[in-house]
Amino acid sequence: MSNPAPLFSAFRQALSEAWASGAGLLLPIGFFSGTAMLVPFTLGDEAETLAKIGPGVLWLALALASLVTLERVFQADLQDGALDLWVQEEASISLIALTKTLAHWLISGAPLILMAPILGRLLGVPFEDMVPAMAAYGIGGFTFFLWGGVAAALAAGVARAGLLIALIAIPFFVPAIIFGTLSLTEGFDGASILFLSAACLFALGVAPAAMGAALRLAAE
Amino acid sequence: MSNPAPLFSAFRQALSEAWASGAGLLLPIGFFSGTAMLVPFTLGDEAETLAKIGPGVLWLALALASLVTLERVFQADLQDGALDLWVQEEASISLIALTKTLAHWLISGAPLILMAPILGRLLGVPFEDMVPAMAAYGIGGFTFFLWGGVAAALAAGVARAGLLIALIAIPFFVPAIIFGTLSLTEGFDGASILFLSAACLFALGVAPAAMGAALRLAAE
Amino acid sequence: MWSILANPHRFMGFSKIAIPITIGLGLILSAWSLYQGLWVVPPVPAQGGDIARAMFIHVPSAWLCMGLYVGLAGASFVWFIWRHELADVAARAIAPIGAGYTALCFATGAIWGEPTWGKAWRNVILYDSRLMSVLVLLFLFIGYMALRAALDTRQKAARAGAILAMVGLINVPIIKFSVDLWKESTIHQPSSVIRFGEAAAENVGIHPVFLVPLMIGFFGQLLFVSGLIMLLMRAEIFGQQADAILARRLSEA
Amino acid sequence: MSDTRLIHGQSLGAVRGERVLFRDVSVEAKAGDLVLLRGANGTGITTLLRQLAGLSPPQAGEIERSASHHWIGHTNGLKAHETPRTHLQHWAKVWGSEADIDDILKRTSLRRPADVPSRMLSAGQKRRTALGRLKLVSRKLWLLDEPFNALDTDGQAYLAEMIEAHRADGGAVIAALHGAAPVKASSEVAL
Amino acid sequence: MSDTRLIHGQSLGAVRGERVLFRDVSVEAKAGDLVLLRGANGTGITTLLRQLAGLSPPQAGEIERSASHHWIGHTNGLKAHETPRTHLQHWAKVWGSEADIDDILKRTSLRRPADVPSRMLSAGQKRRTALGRLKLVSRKLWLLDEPFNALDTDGQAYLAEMIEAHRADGGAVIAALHGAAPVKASSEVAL
Ligand code: HEM
Ligand SMILES: Nc1ncnc2c1ncn2[C@@H]1O[C@H](COP(=O)(O)OP(=O)(O)OP(=O)(O)O)[C@@H](O)[C@H]1O
Ligand SMILES: Nc1ncnc2c1ncn2[C@@H]1O[C@H](COP(=O)(O)OP(=O)(O)OP(=O)(O)O)[C@@H](O)[C@H]1O
Ligand SMILES: [Mg+2]
Ligand SMILES: [Mg+2]
Repeated sequence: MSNPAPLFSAFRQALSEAWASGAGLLLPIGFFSGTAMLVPFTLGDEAETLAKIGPGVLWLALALASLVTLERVFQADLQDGALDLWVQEEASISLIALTKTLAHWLISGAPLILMAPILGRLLGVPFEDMVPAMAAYGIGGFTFFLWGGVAAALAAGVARAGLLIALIAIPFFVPAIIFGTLSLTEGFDGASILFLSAACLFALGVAPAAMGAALRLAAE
Repeated sequence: MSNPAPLFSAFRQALSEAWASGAGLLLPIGFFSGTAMLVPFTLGDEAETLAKIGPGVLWLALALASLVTLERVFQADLQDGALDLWVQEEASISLIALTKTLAHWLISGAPLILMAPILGRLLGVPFEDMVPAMAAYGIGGFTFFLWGGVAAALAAGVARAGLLIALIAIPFFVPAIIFGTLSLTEGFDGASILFLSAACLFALGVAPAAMGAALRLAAE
Repeated sequence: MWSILANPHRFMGFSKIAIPITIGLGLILSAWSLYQGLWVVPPVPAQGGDIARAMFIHVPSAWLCMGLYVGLAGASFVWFIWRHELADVAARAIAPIGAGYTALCFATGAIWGEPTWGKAWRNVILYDSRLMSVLVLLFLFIGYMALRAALDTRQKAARAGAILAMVGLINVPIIKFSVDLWKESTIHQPSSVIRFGEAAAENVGIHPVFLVPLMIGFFGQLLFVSGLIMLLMRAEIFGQQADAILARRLSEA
Repeated sequence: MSDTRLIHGQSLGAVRGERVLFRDVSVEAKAGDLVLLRGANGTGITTLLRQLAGLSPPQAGEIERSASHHWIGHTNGLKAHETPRTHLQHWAKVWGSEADIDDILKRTSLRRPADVPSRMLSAGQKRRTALGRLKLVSRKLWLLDEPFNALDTDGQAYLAEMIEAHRADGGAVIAALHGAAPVKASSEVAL
Repeated sequence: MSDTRLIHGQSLGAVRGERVLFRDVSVEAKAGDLVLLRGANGTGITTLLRQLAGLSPPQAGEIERSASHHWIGHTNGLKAHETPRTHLQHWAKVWGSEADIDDILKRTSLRRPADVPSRMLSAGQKRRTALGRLKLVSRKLWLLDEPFNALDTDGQAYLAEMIEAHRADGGAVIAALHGAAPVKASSEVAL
């Protein structure tokens, strides 16, 4: 890519799209209140159980955020014809897709990570345990968004395929979830954070090309 | 309502819409696999914890299914102009909305309830505990769909307001979740199942009118 | 380059003869191996006694489900690059069979594991990369089929499916090497038949009493599966005749 | 005269954002009328038509309706999974119509794509499906927003015919239209 | 002659479902040309235009391109949150255009709704915004799918002028169009 202007513009456009759709502010609040209100009711009231599931709930929230956000993004692109315009650009559609994914992760994923310590506190997870975990949430969450983007792009042509997306994406989430969960207990000392980073790098290598191919297909 | 034909047609249309969008088959499979795969990973390995959260996980799945399904239904109705047509019908839009909600609950909610025993088995909940629980899931799940429909109708006019919907609906979910969870331990003997039914009846009384008003507003 | 649309007869002619042979021979070999495994060979106390006989289903199905996924990804690659229609037909036929074998591998492993490890699969799956990656394989197969079913045209279904199948290939080496690379991450036993490098030197192989029926059983299942794939491919090709006629009308012009 | 007046909108007005789109606009349709709504893009024609249909309340003025109406808007009202056939069957049931769907599909030249889901239909085929609704039950008043858009030459001629037949039958049409009209209006309302 | 040929599609064909939409269709545009694609609804005009744009691969035949193009389809390519101004600014940045956005908004009569999000715009205003893209950077070939739809009388005249100016400038236009054309074509391709 000799000319980065299209990528910057795609980034800006995706940022304001995410913001305008309310994902930016509402996503964290929604999950925050949802989790804080529903989880204790459904799971019983023992502090111990809550503390145990707290970190896991956040992984689920991140996984969900990635699916919910990106599905809508690519489907809207298809319906309003913006995808047609992007596909005809010289700039590779793979890089555009990667850029958009990054923007949506920033708006919908990153705030969740920033709220992790507060949520943890609410569920009774010690503050000290949450702060180092944020790195893991960051890397893992971005990995989710990359795979979620592939699934959403694959399903973009299908009428309202929310659950197809989940079905496709979840298997790809698994390594990040495993290493992410392990790294929470291990901290920065263990090997899991390395494996988590490797999973993220792998996704970074493969997902953009797959998203690009899938979006081209959807535009057809 | 002297003439039930519009309601039957609305029901049939909503059924085939839900089916065509893959919600019928994929929703249960998606949640099934999602829950079966992700929950044990994120929540630790002790059988006891799993058994404890199993029933709660199903409540969450039902709540989520109601939000995901109905949001899309009403937003699509707005975008493709079908809402304009319904609003101009003599048949009350409230009843139409109720009928559509029922159809979508049948396609997306009911299969989840039917799968409850299997899911429970997977998470280590004894089979005997799950079967009587299905009645509670049925009543509670329909209540979720009613409130989820209100939130979705309210947010239909707003561009992609997935999380706004969650934010509006979740508070209304709480009573059903509380009584539902309680009734799981109490069985049919306790008062909770009665309170749960009361919550459902209340929703049945209030939600259709609210949906109707919200949809009229969205069509404007 | 020959494509199925240009020359469907070659595959049809070959498969017509090959299907009864592979399926018949495969069934005979599998049956013999199962008979040996379930009734003739001695029980292995270290592996749970009689329950270890599950090996004669578990191990062939484990190898086959990985092999079938590689086949799926390979066929997808061939179709994606060269648009060789036969490859897509093959990919489509492989998916349900692969899903079946993966489920079989997981189910037999789970049944075997409960008494042998003293733990149910759901209690160890979090930390067990082997169990996990096999489960992922199952969902990849299912996701592949669901994706294809959801798309309108066969061409689109083929392309979308191929992208998914190729991306998912990464899971196969994870399955294979999970026991050797991350030993602490699984309680599954390490490879004892197909081994590489350090792993090969470390642990003892499997006794010929078991190995011979096992390998023959695997071979039988392999034959059976290839026959089954060809059978499904034939059915698919018959269904596609209409498409082929259309395409020919288009290119004749 | 006044007993054949099917709709009468008096001194209607609309505000969008901080802008008055139009005010003091009156529209009236009697049996046999074809009223064309005319104006530049964005002057509020669609807004006015939606007020007449009862879709949005007028921010000023009043509307008297004395007949039922058919509505065809910018969007066609087709669900993505519906085919022309299932769409027409659905509304036939809702409206208790006994109309012969196959005949309607034939007349609107939709026999070939009759069973193709609407998300794969061409723009003109979607519009034709929506026009098919007009034939399901007879209603005195038709409210049409740029109905000729996306139709091919034959389609436009056919719609013009339909409109003429409807007027001859004692019906009335209020239509938004840009450019040259393929039908002769009895009156025009300019915004 | 052949050095001014901007695009050449030879013996193109398309299949949808079990139906051959068209086959052996050839389209060619040289500098100064206006090629109109004509045919009944659903004959595949949009499909052909998408093949020419490289959006979908032709199922038969070949396409040679020797110029860059602008695309305006049935959908306008506007995101719901974009206003006419931000939409044009966005594509100006992508294409490295120095064009004066305010001037384009003025010429397309979009000054008033320049800052209204597209989901609230009227049909014609959305189409005008999309037409504005043609003015951002100069590209030899324009591919337009029913571009006159939804435009008011002034808008149609303005677009016809734009097309003439572009042709005079050595550009070429391939457009799908139903009914009477407000522009004079140099050639027509019937499907
Ligand atoms: C759900 C649980 C299980 C799963 C998903 C599973 C999966 C697999 C897979 C994928 C292979 C092929 C590995 C390769 O070729 O390297 C395999 C091989 C094998 N498994 Fe399992 N397994 C499970 C449980 C068990 C249990 C409980 C035992 C016995 C204690 C067992 C014994 C074996 C043996 C002996 C092999 C052959 C090893 C070799 O490759 O030489 N498995 N299993
Ligand atoms: N929130 C808002 N702020 C400012 N203007 C708005 C707002 N919402 C809508 N508008 C304006 O209201 C008008 C809506 O007009 P309407 O859709 O009725 O146009 P129309 O006359 O049908 O035009 P067309 O011929 O293009 O279809 C547009 O000019 C639009 O820009
Ligand atoms: N899966 C399918 N099965 C059968 N027919 C299909 C399928 N998908 C698309 N079609 C048909 O392909 C055609 C697509 O045509 P296209 O959109 O190119 O039409 P068009 O010539 O642009 O028409 P219009 O003038 O109405 O815009 C339509 O006739 C549609 O019914
Ligand atoms: Mg309008
Ligand atoms: Mg078209």
